[in-house]
Amino acid sequence: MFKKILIANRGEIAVRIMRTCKEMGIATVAVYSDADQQALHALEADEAVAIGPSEPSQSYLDIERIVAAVKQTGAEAVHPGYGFLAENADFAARCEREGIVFIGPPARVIRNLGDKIIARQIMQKGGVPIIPGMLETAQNPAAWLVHAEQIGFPLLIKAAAGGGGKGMRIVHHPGELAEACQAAAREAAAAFGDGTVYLEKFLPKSRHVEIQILADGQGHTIHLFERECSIQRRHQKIIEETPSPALTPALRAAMGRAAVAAARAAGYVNAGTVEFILDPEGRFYFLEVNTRLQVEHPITEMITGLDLVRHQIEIAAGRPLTLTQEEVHGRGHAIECRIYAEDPAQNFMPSPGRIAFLREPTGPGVRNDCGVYAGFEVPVEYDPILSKLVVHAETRELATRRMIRALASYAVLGVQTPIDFLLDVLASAPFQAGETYTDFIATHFADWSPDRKVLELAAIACVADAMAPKGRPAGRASEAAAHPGPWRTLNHWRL
Amino acid sequence: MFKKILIANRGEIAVRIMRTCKEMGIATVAVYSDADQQALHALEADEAVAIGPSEPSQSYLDIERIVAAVKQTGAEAVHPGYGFLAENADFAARCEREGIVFIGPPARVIRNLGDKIIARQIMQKGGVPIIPGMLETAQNPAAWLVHAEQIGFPLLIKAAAGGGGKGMRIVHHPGELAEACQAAAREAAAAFGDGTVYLEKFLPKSRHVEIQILADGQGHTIHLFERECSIQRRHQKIIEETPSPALTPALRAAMGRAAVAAARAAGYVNAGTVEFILDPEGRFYFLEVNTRLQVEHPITEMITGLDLVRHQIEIAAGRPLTLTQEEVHGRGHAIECRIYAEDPAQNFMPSPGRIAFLREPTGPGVRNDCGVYAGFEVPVEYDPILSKLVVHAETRELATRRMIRALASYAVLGVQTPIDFLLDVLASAPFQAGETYTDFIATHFADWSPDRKVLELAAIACVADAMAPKGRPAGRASEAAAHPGPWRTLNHWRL
Amino acid sequence: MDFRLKHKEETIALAVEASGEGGFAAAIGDRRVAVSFARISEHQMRLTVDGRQVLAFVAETPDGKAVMVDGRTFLLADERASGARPRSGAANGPKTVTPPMPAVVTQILVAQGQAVEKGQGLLVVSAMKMDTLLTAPFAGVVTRVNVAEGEKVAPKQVLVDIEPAAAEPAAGRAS
Amino acid sequence: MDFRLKHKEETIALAVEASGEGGFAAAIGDRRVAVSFARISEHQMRLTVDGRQVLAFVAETPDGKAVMVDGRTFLLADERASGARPRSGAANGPKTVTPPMPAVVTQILVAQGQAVEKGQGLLVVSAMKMDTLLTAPFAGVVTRVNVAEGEKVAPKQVLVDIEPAAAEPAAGRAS
Repeated sequence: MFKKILIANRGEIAVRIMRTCKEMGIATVAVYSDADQQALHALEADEAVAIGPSEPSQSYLDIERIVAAVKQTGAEAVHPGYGFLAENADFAARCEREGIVFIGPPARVIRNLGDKIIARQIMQKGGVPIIPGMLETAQNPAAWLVHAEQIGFPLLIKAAAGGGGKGMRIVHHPGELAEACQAAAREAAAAFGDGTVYLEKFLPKSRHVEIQILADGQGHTIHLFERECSIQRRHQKIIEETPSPALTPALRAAMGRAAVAAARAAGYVNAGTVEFILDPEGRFYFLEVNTRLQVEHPITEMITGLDLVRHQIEIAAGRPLTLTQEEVHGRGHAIECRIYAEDPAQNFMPSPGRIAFLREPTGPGVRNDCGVYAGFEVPVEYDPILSKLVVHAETRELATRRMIRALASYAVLGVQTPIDFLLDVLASAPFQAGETYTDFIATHFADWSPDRKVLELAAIACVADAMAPKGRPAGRASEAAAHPGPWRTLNHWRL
Repeated sequence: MFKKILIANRGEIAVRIMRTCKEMGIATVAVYSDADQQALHALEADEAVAIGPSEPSQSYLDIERIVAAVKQTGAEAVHPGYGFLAENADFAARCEREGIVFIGPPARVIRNLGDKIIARQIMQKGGVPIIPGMLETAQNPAAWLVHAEQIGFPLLIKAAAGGGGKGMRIVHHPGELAEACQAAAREAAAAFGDGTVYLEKFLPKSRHVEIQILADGQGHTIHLFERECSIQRRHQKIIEETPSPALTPALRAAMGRAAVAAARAAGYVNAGTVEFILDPEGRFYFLEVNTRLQVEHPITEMITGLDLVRHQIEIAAGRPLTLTQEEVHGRGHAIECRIYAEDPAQNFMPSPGRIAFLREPTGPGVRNDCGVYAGFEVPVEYDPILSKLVVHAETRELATRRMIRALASYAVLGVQTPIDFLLDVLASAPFQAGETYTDFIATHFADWSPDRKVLELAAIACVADAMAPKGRPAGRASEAAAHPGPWRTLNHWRL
Repeated sequence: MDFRLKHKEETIALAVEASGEGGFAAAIGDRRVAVSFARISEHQMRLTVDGRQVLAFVAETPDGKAVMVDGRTFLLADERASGARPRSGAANGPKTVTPPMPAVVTQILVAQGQAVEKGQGLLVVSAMKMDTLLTAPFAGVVTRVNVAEGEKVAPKQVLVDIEPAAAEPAAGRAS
Repeated sequence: MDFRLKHKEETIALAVEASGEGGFAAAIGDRRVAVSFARISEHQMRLTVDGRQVLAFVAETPDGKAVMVDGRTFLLADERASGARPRSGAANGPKTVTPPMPAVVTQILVAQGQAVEKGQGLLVVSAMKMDTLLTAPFAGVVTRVNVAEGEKVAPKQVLVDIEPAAAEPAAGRAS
């Protein structure tokens, strides 16, 4: 097993990875930018290496600096987390060349799956259902139109190198097609340095359901059930759960088999996620493979009782995966809410700033993967995720209630968070009915504004705070020193 | 279902019960003594009622005051937690007469099982193996000697009303018997108002293994596997785990059946624990029934995924237990460490005082049921338990490592705790080999003293703390006010 | 004692009368409540309001006092305190080019002396991986660009000065 | 700068030389270490000691500064500070009747004027459900019982005064 791992990431995911490393007896190296000198991940590591300015391209995205930090500290492996270099095939390839173990799939696999057109080709060959659409790009408006008419409208233009909605357009009419293709290609070229786009059928009332897989280097691949991630704002997930309210045992088994087939078709090794679009008729289509640890992996850990990061590290160290598909059982229901620094009342606008006070939820079945602390200045340069609040309970209803209790006890003061928004979503009839489609927020919460029913209570608290002296409660009156006299223990009680 | 429950307890267990109540939509009433005006349980409730002076007999043990608080607040049920009135048959009977639902077994069952001699009679009739020994008391030295010689030496004198080691004596030779019986009877009379004692075979190299049971009012009884609680100081458990390293599947099933038989024999309703002594040959003997929620119930919750408090409340509300024995599965391994305010270097002497700083462990598979907070003055009048740190992982080895990580990140400053002691126990060869017998601490840790290897590091930290200015890090330089200009969101990225 | 607390565009007026140590009666609109309170820690207050017990978490922030009750957080500022800052200038319509949140300037699209239309993009700022285009609040001429690419900027800071075109009703420069 | 820190019966001497802001070199016995440090919060310090990063948690308590490193907590007191209190009087042998921890007096077993043997039980105190018998440190006569049943008492507080018997070597009263 590795003696030392460098975590090429920051925030909650770096902290979470370090915890497993500590439990495995593996020393941890953090890297940090100027903005992150006092970031939690930099504090929690055994060693911390400064890698440059706050600008991501000059620090967390700078392959040279990461590789230098690995060499300087003698780390044997790199865990990339999610985001930053996690799905960067060049970085994985560079690690391979440098003799550094990259904790993730081989560079070749990342590269293939990172190109959505190649990924679609692989999946089609592997017998995995793909969204009806193109398997190559096209060169001229006439060719686009031919493809479009085969697919039918509405359709979606997507960037081959894409992600996060860039280079994406919904097209309803043939007349819009040519201009939309050109605009999408320009946007994709600007964002990814690659303007290749293609067309897919647009599936309006659908769910985002993904399957977690684990594959070792010896050809053994299993899945760990699904995660339903349909509730998104700005194409970014905000609530995830497992099991999906939409899956029957038969559909779960079918999607699990498809995900394993997808992983095999791609030659996948390590933990990965096969994303599917599920339509209301229960048909599912391959969307993409996320070739890394997923943000929402904790809900899978809660229902399976497995530590995915440990399995990632063990697979990367060349160990065989000894778990069989039959040994993996999902139990109960888990929900994750992402606690971002953002203002849900202002279109989820980012809200960086100093955390003035933090009180994390606790209790049975509650886990909060947190990357910040009171006093920390949340930087403007990075992803706004502060923590991931995860609950586990016996049923979906109980998990929902548990999440509501946990959210209601979570205080993050100093930056805006979606906690009150999430409380309203969890308490809403469509959520509780499991009507979680990708248009959920647009459909049910487009006009959301903060609940004001406790505003007066807050005003009263504000007045009370102004009236109550701030001094600490005095210590006990008793004297401090302990001069043990002659004594002996007489008895004791048991609970 | 109940609309309001009064929790007749304090500290971590009251807080833990309230959490489940909140998740069930049940309003909570706390009671608190003068010493507990700012105790966490009093803060966390929807209502809090003062019930008298700090002295337990005038507050938490005062049946009149508790009943008055129930009536004053209109609570429909009382959850007694553990300790205090939890196993007080008079209190349960009083609730029954007052039309208050007591969340626990019927008064009659508590009374029968509270008398160890009657409990032994019930179990023998019910076919549950009991420790060889007496089924009644004796009146004169000659009669004691006859019984003692039938049982054989060494033997144990126990108080019928007993608990916590009071009125208990180990007798190795016939010559010691008469005087020991008299002394034990005097002690028992002083402690419990009942001097009845009896003799049992003493089983020196044994384990304490208990089985959690759940029984509804309709005659359906199941067990939720075992907890191994052999590691004790002053007859009080300090580390518990499940599964027991000593149990084979066959033995687990046999003990589970015996526990269910014990519950049925006693007419048990609600959650309870059947305690057994397990000898090195794998023979087990009934010890007693704890007719309440056990301190260490969280480890059972971790491996079964069930909320025991919710099941208690539902059973008390008259709902049938819908879980079947076949549906209950244990998964992984859970360990609990009790974090007491006490000094393990001074024979676990109590250490009340003000919590100057508290940092709780977090992370995957970590749960800390905590009853205190930074700034709270831990009262001298009550049980020293501050929190129960519980971990869950895939195997015993992984759970042990997780517990070590969690303990090492747990800071409780201002009172002494056994955290460093627990770290050494968890890391020890006998613990890791599962050699957890009731004499564990006496055998392996009698001469324990705190590890000094990081003392110099602590001294360096002390110097650094003295040198570093205490002022808060300055807030960001940026201006505070937000004058939204004209803007619109351009794009977004997805993780 | 009267308190006037600003919450966004609204003012909450409380007429407060102390009733012994740790208690007060408050009138809010036509509602009257009896409150008792105790400080638990620097940031935590225990309130009993008409019999219901409530925990409130409070911290000073640059935007006012942040108060959390039941998972809902509000920013409240003493209206009379110096610099009680309106959270939004929306009432008068935004007239300055300033970022909505702390951000980094990633692109400047105009130069000094350039004429701009109302709504024309002036510069792009980025915060937490979200890009925001700042546009001209009215037609006019850019008299000065106050920032450079890569610079960190904050709300209220005027990034671009624009001299309004003659037809613009607003007097003076946008600053 | 020299520090002398008491930990129980022991003194840890550190010769400390500041090396710029946030760093120092320290000699402890024959060990020399290079330290850099930063305060993270009132109670949390980040240290780098010979390359290894360590988090330390620190709080003032009535018994000295409590410092936690790697799950191990130590009470350290500046030896030169006024009232640097020995944690134990064990060196001289306990000569006073005082509880080992904050406690409540639950039983008084002797009365003023009563002669007591060395080791004889004087009173019982209770803390956190554990009873402790306090015994006479030497033979003598009880000259005064300073507490009543139900009273809260603390370490150092003398609960019973005893006039030693003539044979006792210790001079004066036990107080």
